Amino acid sequence: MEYEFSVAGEKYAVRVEGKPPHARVVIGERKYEVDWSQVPGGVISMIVDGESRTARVAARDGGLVVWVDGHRLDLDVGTAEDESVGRAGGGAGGSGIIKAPMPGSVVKVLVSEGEEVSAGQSLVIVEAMKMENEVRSPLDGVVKAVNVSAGDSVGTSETMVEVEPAE
Amino acid sequence: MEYEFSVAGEKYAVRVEGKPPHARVVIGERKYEVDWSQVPGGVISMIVDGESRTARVAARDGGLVVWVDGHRLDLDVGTAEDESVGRAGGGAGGSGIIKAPMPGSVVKVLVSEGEEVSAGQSLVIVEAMKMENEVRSPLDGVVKAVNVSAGDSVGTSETMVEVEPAE
Amino acid sequence: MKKILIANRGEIAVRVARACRDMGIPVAAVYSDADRVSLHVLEADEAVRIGPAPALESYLDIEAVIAAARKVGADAIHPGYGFLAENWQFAKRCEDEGLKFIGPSSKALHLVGDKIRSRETMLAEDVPIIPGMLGAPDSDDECLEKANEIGYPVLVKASAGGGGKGMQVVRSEGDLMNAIETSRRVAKSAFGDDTVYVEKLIERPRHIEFQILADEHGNVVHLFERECSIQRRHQKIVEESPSTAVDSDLRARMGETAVKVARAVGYANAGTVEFLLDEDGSFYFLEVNARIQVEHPVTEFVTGIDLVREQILIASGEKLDITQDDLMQRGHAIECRIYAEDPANGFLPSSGKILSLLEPAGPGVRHDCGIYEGWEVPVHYDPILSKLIVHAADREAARLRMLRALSEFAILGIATTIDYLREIIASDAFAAGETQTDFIEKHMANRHADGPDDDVVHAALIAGALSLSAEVGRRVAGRRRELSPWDTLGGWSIGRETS
Amino acid sequence: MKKILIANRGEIAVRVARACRDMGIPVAAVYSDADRVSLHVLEADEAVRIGPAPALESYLDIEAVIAAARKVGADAIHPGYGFLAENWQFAKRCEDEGLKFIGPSSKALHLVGDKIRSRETMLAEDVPIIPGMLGAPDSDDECLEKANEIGYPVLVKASAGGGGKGMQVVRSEGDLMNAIETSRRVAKSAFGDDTVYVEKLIERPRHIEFQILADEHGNVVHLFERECSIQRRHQKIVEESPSTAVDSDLRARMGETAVKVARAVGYANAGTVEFLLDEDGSFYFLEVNARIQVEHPVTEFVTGIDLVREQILIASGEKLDITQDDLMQRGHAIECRIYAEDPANGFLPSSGKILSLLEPAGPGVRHDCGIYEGWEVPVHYDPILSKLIVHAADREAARLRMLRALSEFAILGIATTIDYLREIIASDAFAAGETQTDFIEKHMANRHADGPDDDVVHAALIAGALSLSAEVGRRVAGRRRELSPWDTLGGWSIGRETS
Repeated sequence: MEYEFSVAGEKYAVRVEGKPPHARVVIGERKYEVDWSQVPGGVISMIVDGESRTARVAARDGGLVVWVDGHRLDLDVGTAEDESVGRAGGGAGGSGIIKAPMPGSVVKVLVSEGEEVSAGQSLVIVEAMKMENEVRSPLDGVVKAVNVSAGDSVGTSETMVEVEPAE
Repeated sequence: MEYEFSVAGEKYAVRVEGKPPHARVVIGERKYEVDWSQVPGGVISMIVDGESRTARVAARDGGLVVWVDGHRLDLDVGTAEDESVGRAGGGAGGSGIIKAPMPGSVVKVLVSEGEEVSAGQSLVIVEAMKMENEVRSPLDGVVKAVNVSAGDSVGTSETMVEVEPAE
Repeated sequence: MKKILIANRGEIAVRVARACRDMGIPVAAVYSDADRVSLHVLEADEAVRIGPAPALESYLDIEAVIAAARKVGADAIHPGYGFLAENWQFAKRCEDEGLKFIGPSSKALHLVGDKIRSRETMLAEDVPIIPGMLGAPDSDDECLEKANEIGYPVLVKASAGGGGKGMQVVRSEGDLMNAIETSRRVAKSAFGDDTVYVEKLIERPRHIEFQILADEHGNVVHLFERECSIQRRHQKIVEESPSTAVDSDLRARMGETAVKVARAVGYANAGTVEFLLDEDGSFYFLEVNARIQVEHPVTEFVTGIDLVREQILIASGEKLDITQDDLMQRGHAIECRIYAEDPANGFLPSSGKILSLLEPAGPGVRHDCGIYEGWEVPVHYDPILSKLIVHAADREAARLRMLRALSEFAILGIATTIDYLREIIASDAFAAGETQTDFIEKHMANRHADGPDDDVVHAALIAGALSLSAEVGRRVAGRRRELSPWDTLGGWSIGRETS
Repeated sequence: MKKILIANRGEIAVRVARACRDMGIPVAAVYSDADRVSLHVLEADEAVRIGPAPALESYLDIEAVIAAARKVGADAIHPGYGFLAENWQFAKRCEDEGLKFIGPSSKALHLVGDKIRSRETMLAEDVPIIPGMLGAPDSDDECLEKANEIGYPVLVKASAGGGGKGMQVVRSEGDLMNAIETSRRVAKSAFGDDTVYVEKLIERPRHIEFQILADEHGNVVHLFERECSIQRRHQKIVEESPSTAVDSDLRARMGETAVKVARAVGYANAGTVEFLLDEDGSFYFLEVNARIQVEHPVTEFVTGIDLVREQILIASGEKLDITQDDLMQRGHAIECRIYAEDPANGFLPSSGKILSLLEPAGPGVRHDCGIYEGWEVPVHYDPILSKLIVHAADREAARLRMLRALSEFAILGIATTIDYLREIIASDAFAAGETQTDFIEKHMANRHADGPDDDVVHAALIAGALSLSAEVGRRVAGRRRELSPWDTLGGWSIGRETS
């Protein structure tokens, strides 16, 4: 599995291989052997090449916030060029292919086919990382397709809703 | 809704009326006006007739454990006479009507109709109060009916599995 | 005392409740609609709603607080800090109602709350004050005359209120009138009183304050100094005791002066006498903080005295059982105030849900905390979340311990000042004790030149990727988590739902 | 020191790690398969697996620990308490490997580990010892002769080992031979050495111990006493300092004796000299505990000295910078040991998942904790979970604070001794300082005569019913929780999964 993050404007591709509790994580040229375990409370214990790293991870607008050994970093999930949808409040623009921002499960679908929607309007509520998040329309338009319903598990590659741009 | 608990061998019927955050709770002759709120982490904040009571509640074998203002009490859910099923390890005896011990959701059904089961064998896993719990057969026998499947919500009055006693 | 009502919220309400419970005294909390499940309510024995979220309609509503005290049958009220703590009308109202106000008398509060009157009192007692005006000026011209007499730079200050509100620095005569006008306008809207005065500006001073305890029988002791020079927008953010700028001779002289100040205003209960310490070693009385201070724990660590307990004992009419000779400073204590503010965004207040909380702990670490994991920080009040206080044998050991504790401290979900405080404590200037009041502008202006180290960024990326992969794993399994041996508790008995 | 490996687990490993981090020294943890996500691993900078769950194959495996230290490049090992802490062969192995063992030399360890040899040493130094045999007896007859000489009651004790294992009380000559036989059998199976000896039984004594610090340059100080008389099956459960049975004259004499003991055995590092204090005021040397003790925090609170920090400084070869005159006792400290044991079920060890954890906090409260919410307590090790220590101005204030802290302390999911400790601290006997070693049998035999009050039972019933009703509400809604304004963070950008 490969994830794209950006931290303070810098982009990183992070590849995860192997099955828990062992993982090989590749970031650019660097390869890490990681022994890891999830601990209740959103905590991940990692032994990375012998170093003990304890992290807390929570969802935030646009990605994750990670606290690790006394440092707190914002990780944006995905990068500007990869965005097929602009941020809420970014107004119109971008395509109308709405995907889930993170793997999660659909809590509620707020629109139906044929409905007119405007930029910034909530389309779907997705729960991921213990947070419920509204996924909003990046543009004004009409809902062309709704491919998910409440209770569905979604990955980041699936199109949840398609919005046909107005004009 | 009415619940039956026993604490240190003494039985109590507890009736809850009203909608959150207000409840009227009746225990025997006593009526309490309760302003209550669930707090993340299994914590319940109650203002009972003006007194602030903060409780932590967790599931345990046979019921709940409740910590309230520095005291820890075991609450058995239901009482001996009400048991339609004996405890695990209690060996054979009792009827084969298997109900959920608490309101919860079915995580997994481990047996199917026609299967032979023995006393103490796990039949269904139910998640309630953030704990997963095996519900076991009280007796040796054959599974006559399975009325639930994974994902179902169950109350305490529903029969999940029926086991026909051997002999 | 039979029952104490705490007319406050947040960490100080929790801390006062603990002192009461340490003494076996029941505690009643008050709460606004924004605070129904706040920590101070969860920790109290009783709780009374006093109004909607805005402080003016709840925590600042004298009648609502008095009614709550009546309702629960409290015989005393602890006001904490802020809100009604230094409101002499509130203290008077308590006195009239026969409720014990745990603080000084309304008369003493009234006197020390007026900067001009207290300066006059101090001058009469030979307490050194900053050269400037003694009475409320009759006109702006009187201010100008005085400013020219004492020499520039001068400060224009509001007579009422505090926190630096309305304060203006004037470096030459030409700027004075504008500054007075601004100061009056701010003071009027903040305190409803536009009286201002001028005084000499002391450049690069230290802010040194002395904790005092005074009983109702005339006994007064001081519990040495706290240095609180590190301030941002006139709000203290780091405090310590002892001060690196105070030697034993100066300490004795300042302490005696603090005791003299307390006696001069007829002060009883715990209080703080604030001084400015000039680089040349001269010190000037500033004001009396007539309440328990945010930074009181540093004094508690260094002296071993529980100040809130002493407040309650004094208010009960007891005599101090501590003499000045009993008191000594042991080791060094530092406090950092943890605010819900975003240093990356102009220190704007931050609100929202605490998604994750890891509190620092261990020997020599005290965390006076007003929050918990899962709680939503409301927008309506002061953004202080908690205070982290450490104690060790000497300043450098305390400094390193504070760094350790800050590095153990995680709050996710809202912005906080934790990382900013770490930079302050880690700085060479702080390590060297160079803590003049211009510390922040001088040493923290060019922060964040370096980002975090590569290995930290990589660790965070690994954690982020693994947690997303675990999320996928859970979804695939269709269950929230793995079944562990402990979860399989064995067969349950069956409850009965009778309705 | 450049890096310290901690050869331990649980609360003491966490506490030692904090001391190292307070000094800026990186810390490596070791863990067995049962401890992969234990708190001491999460808190360390590095972590090395040293074997499967059983202690003999992991924490007691000298070669595995040495190999781990080599692997991470540690230059010192802190052994904590228990496991290898007083194993002189382990200390020797460290010395041979050029690793600094943070504790006394293997030679001193060897000497103090042998009760008979250390008694001989103390006699030569005029340290008072309990009347009894000096050397290992040649025969049972020699024991009989000695017992008749010192007079009954006598104790038969194992020469090796500790914790009261093999100890037998003999009240008349006729019972002696049977007791010797039993004692030998237990000692043989517990320690592999069946040497026993007899000594005078002191009835209803106090267990008083003195903390000492000795550097490698011949400087020795004592840090006053701890009283640890409240024991269950020879395991301390409540400790305090100062002792209610020790006045300043006795304190000075016992302290001097403790220093003499340390010098006599060539002791360096932190250690404890244990005494029995008779009701008549005479005291007898018992043994030296050559490690940091479980109960060291009470001394830290009272003296202001960080003992683990001192251990590390001493092991680094530094001279003590404390003299006896610098040391004083301030206030009173009490410790309660929190065990995973079920008081309602014969104190059987309890294991399982910590479903809920609320840690006590606030002024004067320290919680040295080895657990966290969600962690599973393994069955393989000592059942100590954490230690709760309080400090206040005097004993009664400390006692009430301990009661407050215990009442704030919630652990759900496993049985603990919290409620049992509350009863001890709340008892009249404890309040009166009547803490002889027979405290538990005398005052805690008839516990649980009263159940909890009705209002507490009703509060628990209300909470139980409401939580079940909320569970139903959640199921009906088909969602785990309500959507709050904070959850609706706004539109997300879209991540890309490239594989």
